[in-house]
Amino acid sequence: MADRKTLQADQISGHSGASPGLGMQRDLEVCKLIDTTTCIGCKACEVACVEWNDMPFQPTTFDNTYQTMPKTNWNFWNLIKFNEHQNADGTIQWLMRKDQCMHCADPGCLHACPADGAIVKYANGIVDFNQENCIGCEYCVSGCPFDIPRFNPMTKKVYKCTLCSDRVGQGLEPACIKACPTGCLKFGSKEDMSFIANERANQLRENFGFQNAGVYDPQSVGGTHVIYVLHDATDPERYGGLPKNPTIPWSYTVWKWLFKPVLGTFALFGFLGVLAHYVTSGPRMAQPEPPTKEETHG
Amino acid sequence: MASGAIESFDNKARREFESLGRTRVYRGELLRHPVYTRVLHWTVALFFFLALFTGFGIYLPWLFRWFTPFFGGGPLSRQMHPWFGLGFVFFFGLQVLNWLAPMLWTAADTKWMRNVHKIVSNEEKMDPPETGFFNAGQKVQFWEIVGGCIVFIITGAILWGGAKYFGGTAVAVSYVLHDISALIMLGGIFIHIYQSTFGEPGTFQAMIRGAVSEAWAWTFHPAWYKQVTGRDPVQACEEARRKMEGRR
Amino acid sequence: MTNGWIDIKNTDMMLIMGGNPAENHPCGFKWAIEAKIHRNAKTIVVDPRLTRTAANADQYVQIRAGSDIAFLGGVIRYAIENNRIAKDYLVNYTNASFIIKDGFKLPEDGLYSGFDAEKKTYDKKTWNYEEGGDLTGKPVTASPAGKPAPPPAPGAPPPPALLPGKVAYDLSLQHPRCVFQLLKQQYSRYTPEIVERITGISQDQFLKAADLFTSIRKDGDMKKVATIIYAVGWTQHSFGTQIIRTAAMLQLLMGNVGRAGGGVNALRGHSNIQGATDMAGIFDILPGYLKMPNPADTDLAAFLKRTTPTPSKPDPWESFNYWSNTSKFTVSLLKAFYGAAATKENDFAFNYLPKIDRNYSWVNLWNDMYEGKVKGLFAFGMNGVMIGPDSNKNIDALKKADWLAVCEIYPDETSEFWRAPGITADDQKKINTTVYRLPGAGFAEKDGTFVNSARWLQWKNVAVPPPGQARLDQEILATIFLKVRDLYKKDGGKFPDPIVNTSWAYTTPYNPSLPEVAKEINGKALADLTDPKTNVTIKAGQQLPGFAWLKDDGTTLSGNWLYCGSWTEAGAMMQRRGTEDPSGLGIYPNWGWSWPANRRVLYNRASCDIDGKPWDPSRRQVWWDEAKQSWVGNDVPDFKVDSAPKDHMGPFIMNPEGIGRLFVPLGPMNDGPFPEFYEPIESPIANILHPNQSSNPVVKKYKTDMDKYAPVGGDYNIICTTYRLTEHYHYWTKNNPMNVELVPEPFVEVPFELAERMSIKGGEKIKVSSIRATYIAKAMVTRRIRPMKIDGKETFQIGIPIHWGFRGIAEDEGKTAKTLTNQLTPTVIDPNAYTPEFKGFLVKIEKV
Amino acid sequence: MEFSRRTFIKGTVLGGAGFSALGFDLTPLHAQTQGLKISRASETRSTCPYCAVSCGIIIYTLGDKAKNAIPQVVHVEGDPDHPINRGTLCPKGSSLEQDILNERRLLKPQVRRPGGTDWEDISWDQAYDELAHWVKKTRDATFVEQDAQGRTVNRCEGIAFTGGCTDTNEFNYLAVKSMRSLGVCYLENQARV
Repeated sequence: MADRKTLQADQISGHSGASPGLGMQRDLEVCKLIDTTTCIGCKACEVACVEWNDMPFQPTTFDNTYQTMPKTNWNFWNLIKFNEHQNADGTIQWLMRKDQCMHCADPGCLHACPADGAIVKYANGIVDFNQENCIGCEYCVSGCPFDIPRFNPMTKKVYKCTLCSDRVGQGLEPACIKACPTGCLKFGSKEDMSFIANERANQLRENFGFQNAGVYDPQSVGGTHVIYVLHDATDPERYGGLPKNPTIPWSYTVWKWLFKPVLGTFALFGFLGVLAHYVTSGPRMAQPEPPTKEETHG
Repeated sequence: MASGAIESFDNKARREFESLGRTRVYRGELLRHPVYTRVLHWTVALFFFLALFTGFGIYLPWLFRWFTPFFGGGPLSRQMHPWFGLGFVFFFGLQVLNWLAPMLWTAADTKWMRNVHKIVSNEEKMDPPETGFFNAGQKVQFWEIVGGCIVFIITGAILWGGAKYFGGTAVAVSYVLHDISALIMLGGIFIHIYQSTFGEPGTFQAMIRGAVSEAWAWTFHPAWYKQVTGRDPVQACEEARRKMEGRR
Repeated sequence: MTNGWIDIKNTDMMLIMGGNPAENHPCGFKWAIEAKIHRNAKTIVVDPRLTRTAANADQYVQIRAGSDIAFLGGVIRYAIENNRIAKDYLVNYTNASFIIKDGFKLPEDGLYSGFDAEKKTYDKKTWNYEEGGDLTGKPVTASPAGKPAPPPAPGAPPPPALLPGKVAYDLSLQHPRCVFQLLKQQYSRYTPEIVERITGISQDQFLKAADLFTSIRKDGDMKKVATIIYAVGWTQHSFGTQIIRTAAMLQLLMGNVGRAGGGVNALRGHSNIQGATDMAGIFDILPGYLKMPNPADTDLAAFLKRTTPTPSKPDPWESFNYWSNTSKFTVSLLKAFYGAAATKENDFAFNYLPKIDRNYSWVNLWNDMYEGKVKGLFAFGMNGVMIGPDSNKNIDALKKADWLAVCEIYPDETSEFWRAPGITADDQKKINTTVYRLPGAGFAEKDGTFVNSARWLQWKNVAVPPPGQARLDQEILATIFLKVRDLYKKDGGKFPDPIVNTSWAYTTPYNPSLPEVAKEINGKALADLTDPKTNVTIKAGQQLPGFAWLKDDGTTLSGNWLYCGSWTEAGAMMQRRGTEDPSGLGIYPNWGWSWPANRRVLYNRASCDIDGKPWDPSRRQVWWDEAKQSWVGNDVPDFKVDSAPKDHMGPFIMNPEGIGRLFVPLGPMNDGPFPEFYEPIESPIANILHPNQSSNPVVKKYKTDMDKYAPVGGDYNIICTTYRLTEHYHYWTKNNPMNVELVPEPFVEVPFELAERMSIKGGEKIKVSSIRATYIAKAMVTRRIRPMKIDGKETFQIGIPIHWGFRGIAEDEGKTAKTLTNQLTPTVIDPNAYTPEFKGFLVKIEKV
Repeated sequence: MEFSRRTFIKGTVLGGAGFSALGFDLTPLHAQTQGLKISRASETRSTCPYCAVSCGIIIYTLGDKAKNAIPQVVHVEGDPDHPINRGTLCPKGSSLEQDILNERRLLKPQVRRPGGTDWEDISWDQAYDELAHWVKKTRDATFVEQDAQGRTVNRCEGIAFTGGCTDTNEFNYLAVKSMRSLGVCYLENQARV
């Protein structure tokens, strides 16, 4: 399968040791660039995603906003968040940000996931959920600093944006990227996207009066494979709760990679311990014991 | 007041279950556990193992994935695990009510604990004479399970509700505590099973038939033996030894 | 659009007003974003709401719906005062220097000269150029007396005034009656202070916007270009055409028309309404914008005399006057319609065409049906009940019709008007209309041509067959027509000749193949034709390569002269898929086909200076090649290719003057040669410029019992505007579960301050009432619409999207019954384009 | 509405059991996501029927156009060659698959008779015949050959035709040709409003 060659696993969940496939192949790190300053909130990306992935529709309710629903869902992986931000001078800035999986270099979901191979990070940076391995424990949900994975009560598994790994594996761009009418979504190598993003931020600072324009590529999760250009990078929270400093709970890193195997081993030691006791000290018998054999010593 | 209500509930339960089952006590044997206790014990054990095996599938799927088909696959294991856990905690709760009095810690237990190395190493063939219905080791395990259940209930609820209701940090912390608690309990269970089967032969039937031999009783729970028979355990043991040697 | 979608990327400045392209044309708006990113182009958005377009603008200005002319007039004044105009362009490419007849009066009191208060029309004879010569530097004199008009024959109407052949002009633009001076005088009244009082835009904001927009023409420098982008936010007013005229005038003043990145760009909202207009799907024209005959056109010659203009220009200048070819276009059309039955002897069957002398436009159609005059209606993909205006009137009108035939792909409100919410089963028994609902084919099931907003013709292919018993629309139409024809052949009847003789020689007449029809529209030779200049011959029966070949002797046929060249002997030009763009200007000359003659930017001669050199050498569209003695370029020159610059032929070849009209003489405009600000028919204040003539003087109100209009100062004092959302498409996507998921329910956008005052919370239901009807939907409380000060008085605006009715996914689930926004809208139309005033009417709101 | 759509492919656990070192393994052999759903579909180039930007679209249909296969739409995407949209689509264009494949589509001709309270089915032939008679009757009753001043006008004033925004040029041409031949004056279109 061609895609197996292009999508080389870099890290898989549920594994403490080395990951299969690491360094087996040259692979370009891919990246999605979202320029919030040219996003028009048209939701083409939302539709393209639902359509490409053939996800079922769900009823929604009007909620005093243009936003389709409050949060992404298991059948709605990417959502434009609309925010009316009041500037210091009283004018309104209507902010629109496409919210979806950030495809972290250091993915919290993958750290949290106990299931073997349910979450795979490919060498190209895509973090993908393999539902056939998913056990639906939802630890990924808590491990994600961006609140992205969503549980499907029907299949009892968790879903999120795959960055269209099927398309990317066949040499196509993700569906949302292709649809985006204004080109505020771009897709390419991480290097190119970072370059373009920084150029755009420069342009915003120099020609359009956005002094604090900048690029959002949080290093606290090792950088992401989805990066944003923001009018004001000093305050990402205003864009519908983009965390300024996303972190993975310590328990997932420490527990998962260290204590879990160690303590697991201890549990095994419990078994070995009682065995050793039986062998060395023997059972304790109700007294008096019937002497079956002559004790030779001890 | 409350303790009175618990007592009457327990008594009623014991009576009811006695009419459902039967405990045969042969000569030279003592009644150890009535039907109610045994049913509770094995119900607890059943739920414990269901929760344990489904939990294994969540804890280390790469090692224990082969358990999960018994429960309909990983996601269903995950779905059922909290229900099994609830069953475990519920029935263990009844057991707590049932056993609350004999499980209370006494000065004798402290003494027993000081001597524990001698018992483990089999240096002391018989438990200290003050050892009652339960020895201190059993009480430690009992209270560990009580503590474990409290941890399970709290962290389990958080994990069940998920990050949606409790936030990612709470879930992340609960996840660790839940696992640690399970590991400790698992360690205890190894000892429990070992002690009740190979470690101290004659124990297992206490939970099967409900009866133990008098010898077993004076060896491991001398104070309880004295309490039910009125005889001195050491004397009884010596008597038996003499009888046995005489026969030879 | 004078330019095209991709061409927007060439601009330096965008004024987006009366349109919301980010929401309604997202994929076209990408080219605005490209201009921002690659040219640092700036965007000014002027809109009653902070839309998704405005969210991306460099400056957003909140305007009162319907006050656009005041704003644009103010910008014109600002541009003139600050010398931000294109002097050379103005003098040579517009009628700025033309002298207007003495006796012409500007509307200080709201009326131009010649108003007939009784008929509510203008006698336009003073709206004309003065005949004469070069008056540059000459002392001003009164209008020469001229020959007195011969007394009209008793009973006969006076002969229509004509444009003079030789126009008096003053190239220094100083003559007090020259167009430029009149224009300056007209807009001198539109001071920032007046603009603020009318539009609600603070002087500060206004001056900032005016300065930014005109900054591209600082000190008359011609390199940079600005574009103006609009849509139905301008057309849907009782003075809509005049708003667009104001924009066009501003663009002419600044020299932005004809240039890459410039122009006046109407963003058409539907896939083929450009094509429908070209093809004369509207009552007042014939295909290719030929005029409809009127009863005074007793024969073809009279019709051609009336509709063929003659050049009118300063004597030394040239004018191509392309409409001088009207006779060729007309005769070729008649040959296409009536084939062999159209002969020279019978005036090419000219009398087969109906002759009209009144307004049969959309609102009149429904009004006349309501009055019982229209008995039968075909609706092919047109949901008239939803569109309104005043949907309830349209429902009641349909109750009075004998029959209605609806061809649709979804159950729609028009076909189910008889069971609209509120009509009981007993009521239904009293409705005697027979309704046929015929399942048509969806877009993917049909081939054929769409014409986009940039005038590109593009062919589409069939992907799937129609579902169930659904049939192709052309099959349905052709079958009905041919069955009618059979009846007339068999039984006779009133004037059967045109029906019986209409040319319908398609291979499968009951289901004409669209390629065959497309070839007929392009046109073909009916006899061997030879071009004397080049000696090229086209044989009888061959497709014509372009409209220059059309003849008025019956030797050619063409269903639409504008499309001549779209399907030639070389094949279907509109099917071409060439992706090359050698100039980088986004012209794509080999993709599809653009009318006229595959030109991508109209009036592109104006992209060059008077000597034929591009104003901006980095954006070269066309230019004069001295060596070849010809106009050449990256685009097809919209000009007479061998007309040397020294001939001074005007670039606006469709006007008899050859130049762009700042002042519109005589006929085309019914409400004034310059735009003047009038209040909408329903307005919270009287016009502060002329309170006694508040609204457009030539606009007539309808008089049935259904037609009500809210007065100034009444209970209805909130301004309401209607619009589309990017997630929905008119009344179509309410059947699409995906789009319904994106925006499930109707809502009303309410300013935060108004909501607070009325203690309305977001998501609560509110009742919006106009004097005609009420509408209940949930409130969207937002800070994106602010309260405004109109003439010092606090005024609120609200907005309602138009997408919900009583048949749709949400509607059928009972979530939203009878939510037709157009129940609220007034029956009043623009006097020039007859478009209803859907924007800027009055309502009141209350909590439910 | 929630789950009315075709099976949610990714959520479907495929059958097939393998054996892993430690016991049963129900893992499907490979993830469904790894295939490309349009890799063998037929492509048809078309134009989006919504606004006048005229985005080029590609309609992907199931089947290779063999005679026995009835094409069914599986996906719609932007045409990357199209100079204006360059493969992009708006939220409406992106959802065109649901417009083509829509359970609300009208599938048979229907008539509502005078005083009727519901639709009745009607055959196409019957509908055509009745409509032709209506047209003739209305035209003959309302036709004006000459106006008050005796000038020839040849107007059919009792019939109106309204065309929609997605009617093609060729259809519009046929409509103008046939309606003007009938003498129809009330000929209007979405283009007006």
